[in-house]
Amino acid sequence: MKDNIVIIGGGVAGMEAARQLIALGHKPIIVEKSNSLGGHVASWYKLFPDMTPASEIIARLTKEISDANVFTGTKVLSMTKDKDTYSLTLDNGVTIAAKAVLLATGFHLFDASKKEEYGYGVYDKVITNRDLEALFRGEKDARIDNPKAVGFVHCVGSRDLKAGNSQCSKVCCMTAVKQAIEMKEKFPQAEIYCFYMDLRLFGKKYEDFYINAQRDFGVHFIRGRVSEVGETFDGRLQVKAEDTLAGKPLKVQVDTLVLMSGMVCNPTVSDLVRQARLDIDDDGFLKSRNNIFDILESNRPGVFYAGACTGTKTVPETLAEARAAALEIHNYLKDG
Amino acid sequence: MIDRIPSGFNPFVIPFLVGMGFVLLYCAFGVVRILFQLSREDRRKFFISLVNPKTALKNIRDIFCDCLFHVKLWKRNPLLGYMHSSIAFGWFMLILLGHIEVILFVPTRINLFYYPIFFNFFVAETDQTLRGALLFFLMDFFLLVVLSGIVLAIIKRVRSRLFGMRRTAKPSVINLIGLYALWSIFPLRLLAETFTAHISGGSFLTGPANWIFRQFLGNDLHYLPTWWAYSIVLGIFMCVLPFSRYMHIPAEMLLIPMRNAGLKIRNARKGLAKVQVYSCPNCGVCIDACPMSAGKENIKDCTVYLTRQIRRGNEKRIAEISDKCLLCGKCEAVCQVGVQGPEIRIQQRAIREYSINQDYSDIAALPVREAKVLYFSGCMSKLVPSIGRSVESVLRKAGVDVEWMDRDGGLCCGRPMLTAGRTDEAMSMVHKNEEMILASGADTLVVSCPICYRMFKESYNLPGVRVVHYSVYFDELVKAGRLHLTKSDLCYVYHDPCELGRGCGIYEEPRRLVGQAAAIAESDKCRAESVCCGGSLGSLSLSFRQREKITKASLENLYTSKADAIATACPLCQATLSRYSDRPVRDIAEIIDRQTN
Amino acid sequence: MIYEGKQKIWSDYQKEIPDDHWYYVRSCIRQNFFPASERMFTEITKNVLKKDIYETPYHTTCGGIAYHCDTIPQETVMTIVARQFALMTEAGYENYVPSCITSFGNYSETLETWREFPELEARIRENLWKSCRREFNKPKYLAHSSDLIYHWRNEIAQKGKFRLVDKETGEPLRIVEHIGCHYAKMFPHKGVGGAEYPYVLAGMVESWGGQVVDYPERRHCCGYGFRQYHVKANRGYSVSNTYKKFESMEPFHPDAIITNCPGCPYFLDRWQYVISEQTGKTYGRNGFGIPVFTYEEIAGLVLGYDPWDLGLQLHQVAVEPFLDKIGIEYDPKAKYLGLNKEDILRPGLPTSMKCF
Amino acid sequence: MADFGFKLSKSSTLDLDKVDLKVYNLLCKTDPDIKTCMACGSCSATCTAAPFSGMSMRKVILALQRGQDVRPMLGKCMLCGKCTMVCPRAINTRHLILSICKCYD
Repeated sequence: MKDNIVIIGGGVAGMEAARQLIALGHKPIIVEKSNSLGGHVASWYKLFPDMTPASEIIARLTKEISDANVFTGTKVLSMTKDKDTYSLTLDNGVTIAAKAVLLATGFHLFDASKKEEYGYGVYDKVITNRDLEALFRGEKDARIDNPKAVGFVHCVGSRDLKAGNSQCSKVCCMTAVKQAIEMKEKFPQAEIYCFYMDLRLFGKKYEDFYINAQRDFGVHFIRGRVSEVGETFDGRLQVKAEDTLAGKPLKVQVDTLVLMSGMVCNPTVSDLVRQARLDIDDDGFLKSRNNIFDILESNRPGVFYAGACTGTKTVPETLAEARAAALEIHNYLKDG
Repeated sequence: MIDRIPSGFNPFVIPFLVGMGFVLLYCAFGVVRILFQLSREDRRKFFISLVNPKTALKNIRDIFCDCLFHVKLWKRNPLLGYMHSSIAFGWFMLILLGHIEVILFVPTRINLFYYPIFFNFFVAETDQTLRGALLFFLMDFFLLVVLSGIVLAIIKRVRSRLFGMRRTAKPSVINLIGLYALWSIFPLRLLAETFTAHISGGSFLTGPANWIFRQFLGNDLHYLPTWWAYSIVLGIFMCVLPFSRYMHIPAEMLLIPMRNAGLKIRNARKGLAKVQVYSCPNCGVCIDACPMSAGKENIKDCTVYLTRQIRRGNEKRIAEISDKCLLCGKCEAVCQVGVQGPEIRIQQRAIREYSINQDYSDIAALPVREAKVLYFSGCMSKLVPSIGRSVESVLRKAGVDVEWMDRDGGLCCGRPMLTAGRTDEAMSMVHKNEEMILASGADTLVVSCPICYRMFKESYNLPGVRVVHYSVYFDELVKAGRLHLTKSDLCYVYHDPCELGRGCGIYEEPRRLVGQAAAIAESDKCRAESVCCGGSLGSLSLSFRQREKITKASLENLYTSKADAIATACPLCQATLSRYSDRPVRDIAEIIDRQTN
Repeated sequence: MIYEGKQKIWSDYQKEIPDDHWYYVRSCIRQNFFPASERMFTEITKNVLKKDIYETPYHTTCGGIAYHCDTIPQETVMTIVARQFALMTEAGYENYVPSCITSFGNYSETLETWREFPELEARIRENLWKSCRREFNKPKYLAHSSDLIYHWRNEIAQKGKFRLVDKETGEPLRIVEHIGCHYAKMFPHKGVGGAEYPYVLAGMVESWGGQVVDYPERRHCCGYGFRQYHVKANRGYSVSNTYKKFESMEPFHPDAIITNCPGCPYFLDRWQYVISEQTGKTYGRNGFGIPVFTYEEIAGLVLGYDPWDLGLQLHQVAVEPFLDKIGIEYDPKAKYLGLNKEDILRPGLPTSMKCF
Repeated sequence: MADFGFKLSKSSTLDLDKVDLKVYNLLCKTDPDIKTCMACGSCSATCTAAPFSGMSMRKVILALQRGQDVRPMLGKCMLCGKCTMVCPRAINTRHLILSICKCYD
């Protein structure tokens, strides 16, 4: 009998790891707390840099892991070590003895309403990057009605000690530029303003998006963090920031304000982490044994990590980690 | 030989007379207008030069050499030279001989100036004389010469590559009318003279042809229509001439004396510039020469199109063409008639009005240490710091007491502003720099940037100060034995910077220097024919992407030399070429500095 | 505006306010600016609500103005604060309520500083002992007097004779609430409703029938800014900030402004006159200004006190249109009569702003 | 107007809803690469005129994008072209300067 491998988390990391493990001859078990697979990526419309529909990625992964044993809508209640296996109890009553456990528990999108000054949940026209993706996916959103001006606030809940997250979420600058372009395509009459602290556009083709946004879509980039948002008499939003390049306070009225919520650690894994005695890093994410060589390994033998559970990652980075983690697990079981 | 028609008139001459009258009036009016557009001094200068025997003689010689014999074109392309001179000189001879015939045989008709043109219609040959036969022979001979030119022109029109031309200017409709009229003049003349050859006499062409035609066209009914046709195409040609490129025929005759009088372009649309515009024969030699035409781009921005658009008054295109040019000067170098494309463009730029006008007069003069020799490196050299450092090092090695006046920054020389057409602003900078240079008490100003060098030579007034490019100065130091060069085993090809070569005529000294410090090779196109690097500040509107193609074409030319490295003497050329070059690009100063101790 | 969203934030910023036994300290400047306000506070709390509010004439300034004008160091301020606490302790009280917002901020800042740096507290105790041989306990509860009125807002509404509604249309009046900067901007959790969407005054307005106006510059300072006003060279900056606020609230056409700080009502009121003199612009209807009240004045009006007994004739901006709208009766002839019913003279009238 | 010895000062806030972008929009047509400036400041650092006037092309472009008057900023530009040479976004700043100099009425 093959050894059991449990993958906790059915986002793209968990799915891709399962796909690779199946290819290596294993039969992994995926435990996903929500009712469908795909995680955050499933709620996105298109992915940079090639504007690939996220649904395509999810569909392909779903098809290719049909051999895996998948529990959706299921939480892991406990995870304890028993000699060289881990005993996992699920909330549907199932108990699994696993030789290897892969944590692909991902991240949480920062709760934008914590940044009270931006008024998410208070002003009708303040939305988040995720809300905007839902709109792009075709969902109706009464908050967005043919806007004449749209603001994007970068670094919401990222690089912000006051919000409890000092790390850069890495993908939001690029997501903002991508969404700014998509927004301009959807509403060509709208003026688009991006409020940024630094533009961190490091990846393949990202700079091209930046230039296109400037040159072809006329997106205005304003180097300054938004300080406060207020509602005007006619229900628009007045956004205030310092234009740090001009050294002057700046204000502008927009009809939609998109908050680029950052990636924060997933708080729902804290129980598991405690039970399995896993280490947590300073930034709240799971701590790898080593951030260069053993990035996929936890401090406990047989427990592996893949994807954004150890820190902010892009989709391609997550997929690459998942593939690598599958191989690590395969080698671990072969040697063990 | 007697008058065949007592009245000396036939209605068919009317089209010719109308055309001729029109063109003469048009030209006379044009000349008067242009002379009025000249400034008072220029006009004076021009008239004095006309009566000065030396320039008068030169004018005549130039008109013959340039307009009739196309000597320059012969040197460049013998086939094209023959084509043009056969038509021009042949036609000229036909007109001349026609007059001689009238004077000799019907001197009373010399006041009818259609007579020499249609001589064979109006006379009847009564007795054959040797004199008449010789003239008739010459007439047929030159007609044949012209016809051979026309045949070549027709071939060139179809296959320009046979004539070594890759691209020619696209003719406009009016030019096409003129062209077809010109082409048909001479065959029709041949036909007309053939039909009357049994009456008025003919020679080796017209005689036999007449005999052949008479074998199956037994009467004289068709000769009048051919004379009509001949006159009509002449009339058409004359009428379209002022509006076609054939205007260059009369215009060049005004341009030559104006140039010999030493006039300069002061306004892009008046005076000398106007004459140059009309002198452009639309030959299109500048298209192949233009570095911007690399990759078949920007063809419509060459000088031939500038003159055309100026004649049409298409202001938008005139501005575009003027702003785009690199001002490398190559079109001027290859131009057969001497159209100063770059200068017309600069003056065109100068017409534009700006609401923000720079003024530097209130800048405090920078202190310059007193020294015998001043060195000015210019703005661009700050981006290629090896140049300034090498120049200073070489001068020190030669024991020259030198002060680098803009080591820590200084004012621009003003040429970029000047070439943008903003003369007043440029001169404001010039005066500031003059003040600083003269205050230093130096007697020599060594300049490393060719852009600055040309500006110092042409626009600065520095009494008692010798302005010298460092390549010339180094060459002198070597000759005087103050610099000792060792030869490296590298082989360099020297890229002539536009402003230094075509701009200031310095070709030899840089080559001599490089030749003493290393092996030297030449590229296909060099010296006056060298290809601009594309980085020129002359162009106002060329984008980076557009310049990339030009630079690569320039490099391709340099690569033909098979040299290991490229030498140049301009910071802008170096920065531009090294952007895409597959081999090192070095400034001469750096090469010399390496090869001296 | 999503009201539930605001409510959620308010629920995050609640503070415990004991119902009785408060040690009350007055403001340095309020009695000059709005002389009836503190009087009304004790009147309402003691006489109407029957609460135990203790006062002593021996308390001094808290040092806040001098501190924020950069004229005395923090250690001095803390020692003054310590003396105030000593007076409270001596009087046998544990709940401390200042009337001034800057004082409230000052006390909060001092207590927070001591919490972070206990050695500093020890030194201040020593300073106080050396200077006046007093000892103190830190207050168990610190509240601003507006917190107390907020706490009792519903009782006041029950006892009230008037509501903040238009008597003609029955519509709630549109009220701008302006919170003093030192109330919650330094320590959001010390204020009711936090710093971004403070509820302390909004709660009173809602309880008393009015409607709060939310406008883009609601967070902005009134313009006082201590040094900005006190140094005359900076005074243009002071009035410019007030101008910014009024420009921002203008499209909402508020009926009145309610404030909880000593400086704010003064500057929002007087600078309207200065702005009207300099630009000719007025912000109320028909050439009037927007009347500015302290929360005690509004409470007094709601409870049916005579406007002239509340000292409303000392306002620069005329309050009559506001009174008329609610239907509060007043004797126009009595406006400028003093306590002894003698004429107290009339002020000069502004050029642009209507003031009756 | 009453004299209080102090005056309302002009707001320094850039109000993007009120600024006049006429000049900038005009320049976007003649010099579309103005849109791609990323404010790196290379142009300002290399500027020949900067030591004499504080000229900064970065500030000029930004001021244009914010609808500010740039006329006083260009008075010492020498059109030397160094800014164009160093621009990482290949903006033809030299042409842009000429366009600015000409587009004010």
